[in-house]
Amino acid sequence: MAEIKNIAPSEHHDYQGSKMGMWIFIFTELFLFGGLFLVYAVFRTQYSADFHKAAEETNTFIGTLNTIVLLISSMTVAMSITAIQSNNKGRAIRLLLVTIVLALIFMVNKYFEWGHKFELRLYPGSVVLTNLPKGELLFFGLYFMMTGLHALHVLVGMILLTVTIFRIKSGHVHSGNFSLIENSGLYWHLVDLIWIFLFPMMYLIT
Amino acid sequence: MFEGASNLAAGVDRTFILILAIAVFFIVGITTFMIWTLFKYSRKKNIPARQFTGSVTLEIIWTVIPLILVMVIFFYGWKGYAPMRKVPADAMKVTAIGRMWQWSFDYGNGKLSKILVLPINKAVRMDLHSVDVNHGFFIPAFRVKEDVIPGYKNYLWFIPKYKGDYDIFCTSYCGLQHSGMNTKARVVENSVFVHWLDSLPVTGNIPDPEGLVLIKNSGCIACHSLDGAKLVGPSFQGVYGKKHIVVTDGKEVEKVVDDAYIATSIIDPGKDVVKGFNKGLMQSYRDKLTDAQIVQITDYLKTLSGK
Amino acid sequence: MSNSETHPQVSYLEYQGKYKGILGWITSTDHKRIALLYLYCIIIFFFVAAFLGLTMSIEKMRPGQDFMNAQTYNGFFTVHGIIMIFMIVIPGLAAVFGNFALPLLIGARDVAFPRLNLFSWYLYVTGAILAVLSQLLKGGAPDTGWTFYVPYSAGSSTNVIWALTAAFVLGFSSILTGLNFIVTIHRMRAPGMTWFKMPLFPWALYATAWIQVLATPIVGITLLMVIAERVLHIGFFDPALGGDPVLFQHLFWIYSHPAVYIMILPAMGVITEIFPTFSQKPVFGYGAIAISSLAIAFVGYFVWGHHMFTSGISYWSKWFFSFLTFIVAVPSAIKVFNWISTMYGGSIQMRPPLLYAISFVFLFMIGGFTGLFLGALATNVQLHDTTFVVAHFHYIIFGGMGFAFFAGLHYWYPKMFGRMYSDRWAYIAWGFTFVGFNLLYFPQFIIGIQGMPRRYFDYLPQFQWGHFLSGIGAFILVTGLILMAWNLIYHKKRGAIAPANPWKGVTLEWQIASPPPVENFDEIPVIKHNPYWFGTEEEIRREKKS
Amino acid sequence: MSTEKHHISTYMSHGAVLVILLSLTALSVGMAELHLGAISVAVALLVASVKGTTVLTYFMHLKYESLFTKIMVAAVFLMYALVIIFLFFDYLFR
Repeated sequence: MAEIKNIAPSEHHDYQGSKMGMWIFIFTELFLFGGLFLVYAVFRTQYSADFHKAAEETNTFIGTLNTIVLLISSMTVAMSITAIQSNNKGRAIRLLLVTIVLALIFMVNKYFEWGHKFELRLYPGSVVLTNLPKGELLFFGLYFMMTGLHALHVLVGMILLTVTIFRIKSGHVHSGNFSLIENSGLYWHLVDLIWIFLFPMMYLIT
Repeated sequence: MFEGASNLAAGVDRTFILILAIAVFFIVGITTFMIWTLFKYSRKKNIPARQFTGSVTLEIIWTVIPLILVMVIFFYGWKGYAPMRKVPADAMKVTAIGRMWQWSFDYGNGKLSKILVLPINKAVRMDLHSVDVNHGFFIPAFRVKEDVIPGYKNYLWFIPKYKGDYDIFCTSYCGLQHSGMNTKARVVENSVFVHWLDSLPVTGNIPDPEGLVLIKNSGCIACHSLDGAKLVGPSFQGVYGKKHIVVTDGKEVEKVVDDAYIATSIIDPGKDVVKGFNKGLMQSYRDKLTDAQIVQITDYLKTLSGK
Repeated sequence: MSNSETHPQVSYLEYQGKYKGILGWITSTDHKRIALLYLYCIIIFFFVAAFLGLTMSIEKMRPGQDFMNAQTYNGFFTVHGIIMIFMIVIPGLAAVFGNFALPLLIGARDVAFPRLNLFSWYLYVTGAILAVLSQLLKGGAPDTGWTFYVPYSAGSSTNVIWALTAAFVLGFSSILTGLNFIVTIHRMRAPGMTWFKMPLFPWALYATAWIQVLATPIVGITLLMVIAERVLHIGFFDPALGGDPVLFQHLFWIYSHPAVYIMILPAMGVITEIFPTFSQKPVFGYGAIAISSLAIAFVGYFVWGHHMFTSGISYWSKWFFSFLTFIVAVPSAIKVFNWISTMYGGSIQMRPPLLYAISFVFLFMIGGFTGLFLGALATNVQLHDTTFVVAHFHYIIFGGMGFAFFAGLHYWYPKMFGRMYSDRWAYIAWGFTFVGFNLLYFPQFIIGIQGMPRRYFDYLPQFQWGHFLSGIGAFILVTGLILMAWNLIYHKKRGAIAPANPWKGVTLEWQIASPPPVENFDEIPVIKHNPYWFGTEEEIRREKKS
Repeated sequence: MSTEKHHISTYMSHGAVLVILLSLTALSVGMAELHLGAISVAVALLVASVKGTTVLTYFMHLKYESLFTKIMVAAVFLMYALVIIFLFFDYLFR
C-alpha cells in the first residue's frame, strides 16, 4: 500500500468484475421469474384442485424430454469451458454447436407442445379457455407466460452462444481470456436453472 | 383532527395526538439545534473545527430511544386499530355497492338507497362490494375506510355517536368521475330510521331464497322447470302437496308429495318415479346435499305451491 | 496512461474523441459525460412534469371545472407521476451524481462497464420517448395513476400499454445502472480504500444499487403481466377471470416501496458528503451512517404491505408490515442525529449547498414524521389515500430527494463545469423554492386529515382554502425553480472560473482539476485513512486521546 | 488476470453431474406418477431445489468461486424466500 500503483482500468480487462456483473444480472433474471413464481404460488394455494386438473393436461413426456435436453446442453456448455481452459478451441466450438443443436431440439419440442395446445383451442383468450374453471384458466395463463418467457430466454441464450463461437473462431476468446464463454455459459445455466423449477410446476405437480 | 363521530374515533385520535406530540418535539428540537450550531460554530468566529469522529454511547442512545418511541407508536396504532376488525354479533348489516361512479346501499330485500341512513348508537356492519373496479369507502368523521375491491369480501363497522350528515368519499382512484363519487351518511334516531326504511321503495333485486339457490347450483332446473313446463323430470311448480301416480318397484301407487317424498326423491331418485317419466335419468344427491339443505329445498318448493 | 505524466490531460468537457459536437457526447462512454446527459434529460423532463403539476394546482384553486376537464386532469396526474417517478427521481441522484461522482470518490477512472453505462442511458431515452408517446398518441394520455392499479388499468381505453412499456424499459435502465455500480464499488476502489475507508455517498449508492437490482425485476414482470392481461386476456389480476387485484398491489409495492429508498438513499448520501465539507470536520458516526444505509435497504425491502392496510389483506400481515415499517424508521433517525452532530463543533461556512442540505434535513424530518402517522394502523385508516399521503410523499421525494438533488447540484457544479454560480441568486432561488414548496404541500396535510381524498379533480367547498394556498405555493415554487435553473445555466459559460477545490473538501474529487480530466486521475491515489480527514495528523491524534 | 488461478473441471466430473441430474429427474417424474397428493408437491419442489443447487454448485462453478460470490447467491435466495414468506403472511391468514 505504501508504493504508488499505476493502473489504467480502461485498458485492463477485469475478469472477476465481468463475472460478478453476470451473476448480478442472473439475480435480476431470477427475480423476474420469481415474480411469476409468486403468482403461481398464490393461485396454486387458492385453486389447488383446478391446478391439479389442468396440470394433467400438460404433456409430461415432452416436458421430461425437454428437461433431459436442457440438462445435457448445460453439461456441454460446462464442458466447452473446460475445453477452452485447456486451450482446445476446436472441441470448445464443437461442444457449443452441440449445445445450440440441443437448444433447437428444445424449441422444436416446444413448438409441437404449444401447437398441440393451440389445436385444442387452449390459447389465451380462446373461447374454450375462457369457459374453463377459473383455476384452470389461470394455470394456462401462467403456463403460456412462463414457458413463453423461458423460450425467449432460450433464444437469447442461443444468440449469445453463437456470438461466443464466432469470438472463439476469431481468436478473441482463448485460454487466457474466456470471460465471454464463461458468462454466456452462466446465462445458459440460468436458462436451465429456471426450467428445473418450471418443469415440476407445470408438468409434474398433479 | 376534528371531532370524531363514531366509537372508533377515540383510538385513532389518541394515536394521532401521540405521534403529533413526538413529531413536533423532535422537529422543533432538531431544527433549533441545527440553526444554533450554524451561529455558534460559524466560520466567521475563526475557531478551528474539532476533529472528533463519533461516539458509540451517543449512537446507542439515539438508536434505542427512537426504537422505544416507534414501538410505543406502533403499539398505540395497533390498539386503536384492533377493534375496527372485531364486529359485534348484533351489528345491523348494510351492503355498500360501489360502481363507476356512485354508491348505493343495500338494506336487504331489494331496498336500495343512494344515501346511507343509519340509526344512532347502533352498531352497523358494512359489507363492501364492487361491481367494476377498485373503490375506497371512506367516512372521515367516523374514522373508517376500507377499499372496495371486485371479488373481495371486505367490510368495516362502527357505531355512529351523533346525529347529523357526514360526507362519504371514494378514496381509491376509479376513473373519470372518481371525484364525483361521494354521498352522505345521515345518522338519525332509531324511530326515524325504521320509518325511513319502511317507506324505502323496493328497487333492487330481491335475492333468491336459499332453497332456490341450492336448486340452481345443483343443476336441478336443467330437468325440472319452475314454470310448469314438462322437461326430463316433473316440473317443480305446484309440486308440493300434489298427488302423483308413481311407479314403485314396478307397481303403480298414488302418493302425495310431502317432505318425506321429496327427501326420498333427492336421495334415491329411482325409488318412486312419477308415471310418464323415465327411471334412471337422475343421479342420487346423497352425498352432495345435506339434510338441512334438503329441508331448505323443500321449504322453497312449498312456496311454489302457495303453502 | 504512461503518457499522462508527461503532458496534462484535457478536461472531459473539451476532450475531442472520435466524433465532434453532440455526437461526441452521445457516443461517449465517459461516466462524467453520461452523467451530464442524464442531467440534461432530467432537467427537461422535470420542468415538463412540474408544469403539469402547476396546471393541476391552478385548476384546483377553485372547486369545479375551470380550464381543464376531468379526463385531462386524470391524464395529467398520471403523466406527472410517471415522469417524476420513473424518469426523474429513480434515475435522478443515482444516475446523475452517482455517475459523475462515484468513480471520482473511489479513485477510479470510470465505472466497471462504461459501454453498459451508455447503454443504460439509451434505454432511459427509449423509455422516456415511449412515455412521451403515451401522451401524444391517439387514444389519450394514460389515466390510471402511476400505480397502474388493476382492474382499472386492465380496462382503460387510453394508451396504458405505452406507459407500461415505458416503465418496463426505464426499469431495465435502472437495473443496469445498479449492476454497474455494484461491480464498480467492489472492483475499482483505489488501492488502500477498504470498505470502511470509502466515502459515504458510494455506500449509499451501493445499498441503492442492490435494491435496483433485486426489486426492479419484480415490477418488470408485473407490468408485463398487465400487458399480457390487456393484449392476451390472461386474467392474472382480473377477478372476472379468477385473478386477484390485491396480488397486483403486492407485486407492485414489492418494487415500488423499495423504489422510495432507491430515491432517498442516494439523497442521504449526497447530504452526508456536504455536511463534513462545510463544517471542515469528519462526519460524525461514519460506521453508523454506512450501516444504516444497508439496514434501510434491507428492511425497506420488506415493508411493502403498508401501502395496502385498507386493501383487505390479512390482519396479521397488517400487524407485521406495520411493525417492520416502524423498524425501518430507526436507521433514518440515526442518520439525522449524525448529520446534526457533524455540524456540532465544526467551522461552518454558510454556502448554497449547505443551505439546501439543511433544508433537506428539515423537510425530510417533516416527511419522515408524517410517515409515522401512515405507518401506524389506526391513523393509517384515516389518512390513507388522502392528500395527507400526497403531502407526505412530496415532503420525502421533493423536500427530501429534490432538495438533496439541488444540494448536490450546487455542491458539484463547480467540479462539473469548472465555473461558479452566483451565491446571491442561489439564495434568492432557494427562498422562493423553500417558501413555495411549504406553501404548496403543508396545507395538504391539514385538508388530508379532514378527509380530502387524493386524485380528486373536484372537491367539496370546505377544502377550498387548502387548494387555494397550494395553488399560490405552486406559483412561487416554480418561480424559484426557474430562477435556480437560470442561475446555473447562465453561469455555466459566464461564471467565475472555479478553483479545483472551492469548498475545501477532502474527498478525492476535490483533489483533481475542475472540470476533471478525461481519465480523472493522472495517478490513482493511494488511500491511507478515513475519507473525511480535515485536521493535521497531530490534531487528530490529540482528539482521539481526549 | 494471467496471474489468477482458475479451477478447471474435468470432463468426467461434468458427466457425473449430468448423471446425477438425470437420476434426480427420473426420481421426480417417478414420484409424480405415484400420485402422492400433497406430498408430491413437496417432493417435486425438494428434488427441483436439489437439482438447482447441483447446477449452481458444479455447472456454474459456485463451488470454486470466492466466498463473497457464495454469500451473494445465498443472500439473494434468502431475500426471495423472505418475500414469499411475507407475501403468504397475507394469503395464509385471510
